[in-house]
Amino acid sequence: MEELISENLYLIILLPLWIFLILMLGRFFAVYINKTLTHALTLLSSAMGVIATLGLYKFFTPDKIYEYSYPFLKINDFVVPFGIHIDRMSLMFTSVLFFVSLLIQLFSISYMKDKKKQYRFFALLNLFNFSIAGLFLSPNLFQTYVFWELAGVVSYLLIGFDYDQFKKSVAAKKVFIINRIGDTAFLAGITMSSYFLYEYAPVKSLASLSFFDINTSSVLIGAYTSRPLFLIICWLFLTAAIVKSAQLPFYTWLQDAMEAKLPVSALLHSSTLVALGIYLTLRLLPFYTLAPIVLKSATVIGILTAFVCSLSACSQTDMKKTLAYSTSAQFGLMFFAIGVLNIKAAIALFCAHALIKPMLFITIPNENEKWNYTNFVLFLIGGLSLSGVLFLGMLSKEIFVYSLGTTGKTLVTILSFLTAFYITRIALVATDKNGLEKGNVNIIEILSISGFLILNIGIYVYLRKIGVYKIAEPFWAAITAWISVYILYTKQGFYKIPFIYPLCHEGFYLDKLYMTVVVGTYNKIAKLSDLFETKIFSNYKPALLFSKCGVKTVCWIEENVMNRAVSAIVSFSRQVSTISKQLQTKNVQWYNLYGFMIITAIISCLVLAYIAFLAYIEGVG
Amino acid sequence: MDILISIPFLVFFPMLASFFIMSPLFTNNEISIRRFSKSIFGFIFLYTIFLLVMFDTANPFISKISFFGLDWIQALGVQFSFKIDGIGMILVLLTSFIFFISAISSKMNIRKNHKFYYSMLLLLMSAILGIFTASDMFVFFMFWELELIPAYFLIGGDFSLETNTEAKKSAIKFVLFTFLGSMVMLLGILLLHYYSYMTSQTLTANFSEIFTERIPVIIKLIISACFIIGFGVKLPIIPLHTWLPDAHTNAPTPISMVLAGIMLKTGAYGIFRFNYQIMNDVFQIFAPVLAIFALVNIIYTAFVAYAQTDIKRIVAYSSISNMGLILLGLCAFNQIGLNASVFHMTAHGLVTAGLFMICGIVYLRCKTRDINTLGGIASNMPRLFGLATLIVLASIGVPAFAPFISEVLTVISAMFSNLGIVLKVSAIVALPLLIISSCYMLKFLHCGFMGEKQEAFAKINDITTHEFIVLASVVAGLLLFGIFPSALLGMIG
Amino acid sequence: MTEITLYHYLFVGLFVFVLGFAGSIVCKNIIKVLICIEFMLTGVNINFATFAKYCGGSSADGFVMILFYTAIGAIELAVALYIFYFMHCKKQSDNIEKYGEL
Amino acid sequence: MINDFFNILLPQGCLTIFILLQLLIGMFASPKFHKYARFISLIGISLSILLLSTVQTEPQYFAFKNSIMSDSYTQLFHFVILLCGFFITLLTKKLTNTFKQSSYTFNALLLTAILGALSIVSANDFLTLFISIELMAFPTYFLIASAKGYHSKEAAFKYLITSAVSTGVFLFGVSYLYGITSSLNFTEIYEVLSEGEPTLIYSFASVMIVFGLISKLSIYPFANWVIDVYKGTETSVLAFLSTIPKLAMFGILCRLLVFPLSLGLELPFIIAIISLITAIWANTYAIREKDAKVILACSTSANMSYVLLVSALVSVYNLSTVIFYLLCYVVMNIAVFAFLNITEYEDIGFNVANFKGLFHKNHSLGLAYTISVIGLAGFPITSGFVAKIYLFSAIVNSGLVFIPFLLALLILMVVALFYYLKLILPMFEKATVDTKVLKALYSQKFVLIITTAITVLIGAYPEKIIELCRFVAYNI
Repeated sequence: MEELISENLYLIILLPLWIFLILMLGRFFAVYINKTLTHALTLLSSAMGVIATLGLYKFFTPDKIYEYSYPFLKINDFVVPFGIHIDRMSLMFTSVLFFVSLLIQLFSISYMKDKKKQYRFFALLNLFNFSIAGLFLSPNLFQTYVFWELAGVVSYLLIGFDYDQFKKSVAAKKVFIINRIGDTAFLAGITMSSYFLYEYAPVKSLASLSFFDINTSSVLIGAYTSRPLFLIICWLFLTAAIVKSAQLPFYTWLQDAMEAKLPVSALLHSSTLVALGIYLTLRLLPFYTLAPIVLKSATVIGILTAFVCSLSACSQTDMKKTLAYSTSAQFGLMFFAIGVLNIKAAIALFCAHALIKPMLFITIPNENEKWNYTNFVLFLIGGLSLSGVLFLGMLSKEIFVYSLGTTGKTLVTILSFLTAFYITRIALVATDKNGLEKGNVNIIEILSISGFLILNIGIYVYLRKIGVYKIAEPFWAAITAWISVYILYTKQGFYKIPFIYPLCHEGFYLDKLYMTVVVGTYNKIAKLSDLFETKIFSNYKPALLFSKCGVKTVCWIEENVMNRAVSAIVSFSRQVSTISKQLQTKNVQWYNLYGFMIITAIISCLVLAYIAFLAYIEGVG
Repeated sequence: MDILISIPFLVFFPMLASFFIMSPLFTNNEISIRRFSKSIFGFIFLYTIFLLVMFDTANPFISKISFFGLDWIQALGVQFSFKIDGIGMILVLLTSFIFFISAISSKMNIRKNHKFYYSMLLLLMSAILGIFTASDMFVFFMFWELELIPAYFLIGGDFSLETNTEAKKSAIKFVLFTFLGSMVMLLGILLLHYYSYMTSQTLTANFSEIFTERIPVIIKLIISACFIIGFGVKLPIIPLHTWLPDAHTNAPTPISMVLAGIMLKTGAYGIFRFNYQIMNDVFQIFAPVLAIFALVNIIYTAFVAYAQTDIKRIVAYSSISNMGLILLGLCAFNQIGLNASVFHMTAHGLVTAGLFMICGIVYLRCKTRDINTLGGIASNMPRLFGLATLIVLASIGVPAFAPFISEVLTVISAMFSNLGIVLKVSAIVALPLLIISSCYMLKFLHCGFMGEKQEAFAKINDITTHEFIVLASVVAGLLLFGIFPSALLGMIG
Repeated sequence: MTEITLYHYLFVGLFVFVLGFAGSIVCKNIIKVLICIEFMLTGVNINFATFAKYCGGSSADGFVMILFYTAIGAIELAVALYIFYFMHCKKQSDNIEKYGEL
Repeated sequence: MINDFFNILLPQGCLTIFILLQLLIGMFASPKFHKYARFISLIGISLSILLLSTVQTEPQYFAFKNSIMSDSYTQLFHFVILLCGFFITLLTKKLTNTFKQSSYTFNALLLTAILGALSIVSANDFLTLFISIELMAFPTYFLIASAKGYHSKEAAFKYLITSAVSTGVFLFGVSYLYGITSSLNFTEIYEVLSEGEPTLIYSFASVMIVFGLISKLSIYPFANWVIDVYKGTETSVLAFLSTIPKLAMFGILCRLLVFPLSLGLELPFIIAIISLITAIWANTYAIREKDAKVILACSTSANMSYVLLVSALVSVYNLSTVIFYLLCYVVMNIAVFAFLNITEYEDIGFNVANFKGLFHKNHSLGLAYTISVIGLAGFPITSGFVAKIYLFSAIVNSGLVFIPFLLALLILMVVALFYYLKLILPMFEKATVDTKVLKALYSQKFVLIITTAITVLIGAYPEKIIELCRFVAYNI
């Protein structure tokens, strides 16, 4: 049974891809596809994923690895295999992924009820599942990279789903391009590390870089880890991870991703796109443990992000934005956990977040609509859980704090306080803005939310039974925060601290900084290149002007060597042509005169050369 | 079997068809001209597929034409000989494919002088097939020169309803640039031929028989430089590139597809044949320098492309940028690099043909190519938009499409190159292309298609079946090679 | 009185030749130009005669050459005058600068 | 004597008889029959071509006290000259139609010029050479002047003046060579000279001789006449002027450079420099011109300078390339002038702007003309391409010293492309004014199509011709 599922797991992974193809091609070739069928197929694929991965989970002890592959690229001895690598971690991530997407797809059915282009939406959701699952189960870094990119593209397509709305499409573009920075770093990391391993470790698989090799070779390369190249490699991988997980210098894309539809946001924030960073970091831990400075910096980045984003979240008035900042903050916490090598905590935090975040997203009201009581209550339950008061959220914090020193404990406590603070605050602000109402609740929504809740509680209960952790400081901090928000809240809203409030509200102006400095510089470079192109390469008059400014040598090269070899010849021959034309005087006597002159010149040269030759002979003689 | 697998037939059949169409014997009826030439292109495409099926990497096709038992020019040891090896096979296949789809797409763009247009298109195909299959330097050079004549007429010709005066200028610019390059190349060929004869005493111009070992290094350097300049104009390497944006922008759409899809590759192919294969020891000296040029190509033109407002110019500059990547792969001077380079030739050939096709379709319907006035046509043309999205994503190197494979392979090959630190550094420096290319290509997609609907473009129609077939086949090709790269890589020796 | 040697003759020949050449370039009158061309012939003739006398040996090639050359020069002049006649009909001038329409 | 005559002079004799025949008939025949003059010429030329096979060539045959010689080299040149003469005679129909009675005279003059050209190639001493040059030159003056109007006269006059001066220069050089060697015979001169050291006087004489001869090729020092003369001359005469004198002059120049003038070391350099100057002048002059005749004048000058450069670098291989280039060049040139001949009499003229849309008027003629011009520019599937490669390979074979010259020539080829394109591009444009349908006489069409076909055939398969050229070059 175990073997059977393991061998055929790739079929489960490919199922979303098939469904994507069926939906897209079916629609493209104008075959009518029933909506119900669309929904059913989508849910089916996710459900199959959940069943298969959860079924496998219990067979896999922490040390067991199952792997198979076929050669995707083959150039002589350079082989890149594609395949499936199953171990506990990948199963854990995949099962969470499938579970969360199953519930979110369920929610999308109600969300998309009256909207157009459902088939495309669900098809893309399927493709998204495929790319993320493929990444979690990939046996080597190269395949990871392939799916990493694919995930970026699908998220781009999902965020820019409504392409006729300019704002949304621009946001999608921005998200994609910022993610591309991470991809670039990833590819650079792959290239350099494969070179590094090829040079210094007996791993001769060139670029494929299987995780198995990374585990084994990390022992062998120990002697070379002081080389700057190794540090650079680790830094590059870390960059890729922090871009995807929306950490400090790059977290701004997550705000833009909020332009997406609600289910998509829920999916992006929980177990898919942002989770990739954590996954990659966990996979590459054998490298990072060899470079403590990189781990330290991951910790610092995590903590900084957590603080900056929490503070920013505290000052938002838009619910979605608050949730976006909160995601960054939570993932900062996970990086913190990884940085101090508390893997259990990181995974626990991840699971908690993956199960809670979609719940929060699903329960928030639409814009300018009243909040339904049921949703409000469920939102508060989710918020409590996220800030560490209830269920898995509480437990994950406990696991984390358990291993930390006092400084760490303090930091986590403060962060818990802030989390609880902004969740409560935004709930209050939202209710105050539009008010609460007793509305009908959609059955499907309740179904999906309860799914999240049940799993949340279920895992909590399961872990609580076997765990030895006890209630820790973050719990109390969160409780304090909940109470303090209610106390601080007045009819006029919250007091806004000057300077700090606007700073936090704008996300520490990082986005504006990027837009002005980075994008501005980029545009300037592009304009400059274009200017160079049109003025220097296509027209050399400004080059002459340039020479007057004093850079004559540069200009000479421009004019004579680089600048249009042909046009130089053409213009030169035009100048000679003028002379040639002037020679043609129409009077035959002139023509003979040229002949006379040339003959005289050549004969006299001849005579002079002869005389010189004679003199030379005499001198030698 | 020998008669069936005949390279001269492949090369000269389009030429004969071209003369036949041009001759007064053939009708002036535009529909029959179009159908006839389309069927010729289709036939050649099928024939190349047939060749592909027959092809065996270990035994490349070789054939030689002798006239009454004599060689072509015995005084120079020139034989009219042809050879298709793995790389040649791939490029021949690409050529026949791109020409086929450009012939299909000609229906919408070509409104006048059909007879002349199609015969020139066939002649151009014949010349390019000749370049890819010639195994003798002088025969290669002959086809290289022959290519200029039809290319000139196709770029500058009078084929659409509105007259384009810019087109003529850019056609002349193109011809002068390329001719200058080919003259320098001729110098190189003559020198190589002479010195090979002097040192080895065998009078030959065959690629596989040229013997360079005993030629003095300084001469070899000169010869290599000549070749690099000659092919660098076509490739184009940066300071020699200014003909390209003009020619590509002003040419009719099918011709832009051919120019960017195939013609640029002849430059890369030339560098491969002459510098990489024949002058390989000197190429190792040149490679780091060329790699720097390739980097300039990649990064600089990517920025320039971003600043363009004409969608066709964006695509044109992106071609230069991608050709830099191909050059970088060659400079790596290892097996992976060669594979990456040839793979990227194919991939980029398909992508750029598709992109120019899209530009042409948009221009045909909106009558503008300015990025600031375009926009919002996606909802009117969902099918075009879907295909355009796929091709744009392919062009920026998204997995599952062919360019992704070649981009990654290029970077890896440069990293594993034995030619010093320069190439390793350039592997890393070339990487931001991923970011910059996505900037300009997404700008192309967003400003061209997405956004709010505009009044001006409210009535335009979606693509016709012809156009759909062209674009869909491009996408299919990209997906095919992106998902099964081994299909292509297996053929490159 | 010094003896007249080969070089004296040659010098005269060269002088007459250059004079003719220069004259054909400088003179404005067409008839003068034609006469100057005849001067060039004369210079050559002097050379040939000198060489035939001093180093010709037994063969009379040099003198034969002079004969032919003189005759052909005369024919040339005749042809030139014939063509000049037609041109003169239109321009009515003997200044060579007038005949530069092409 | 009589034996000599029958051995090698039969073609020339045949031509002489037909010249006399033309003059006789011209005196007595009725004006009605003037159109048959051309046929008589054609018959004469054809007969001469047939009689060429009787000529003794093995291996070299000297006649008339070594003043005339014959070998396969002269035979090839004679054949090509006569063939050109045949084509040119075909082209003169429109011109001679206006002459009535004097068309006999015209044809006689043309035959005389051809006879002169034949004699030039077979000359083996300076006296014969000089007489033959004048025999070719005098009829040429009349041929140029034969068209109606003032311009043809001016052209003839300018040609005459330049020719006379250059002949003077040539003879001056000959006189010094005679002084050194006391002989006018090439063979004897070579024998005498190769014994002693070359002197200044020898160099001086050889330079003067070359300068005198290359004026007919429109190469500096006497090059500028070519533009004025081409402007004023009728196209069929131009077809003559741009081919036969060139062939004849190269025919003798190569022989001179191989034998009597090969002893000075400086001559190749002087000629190379002169050629380069001419190439630069001609190519740059043409790029601003709009008159097809002038462009072709420059093209002639430029092509001749390339050939001269190679012929100066004496070797058997180079000689074969020179011969091959000349063959290809004359064929293409006749084709181009045949087309211009058509346009001249169809009131289209020579301004390239007037060529607009001609291609669409008559596809086959337009295509033939295009192929010929493309051939002159050196593009493939024409003989021009093969000739170009073959010629330039000769420069490379002559050593690294001449590589800069080759580079310069290659760059000049790019410049040349500029004006060659100008000749053909307007044809493919849309006609601004509705020109008539392009009609041509059968003779014109015949010449144009045949020469183009030869161009393409040699381009496709040059080996036989190259082999012939090599054979001829070995036997010189």
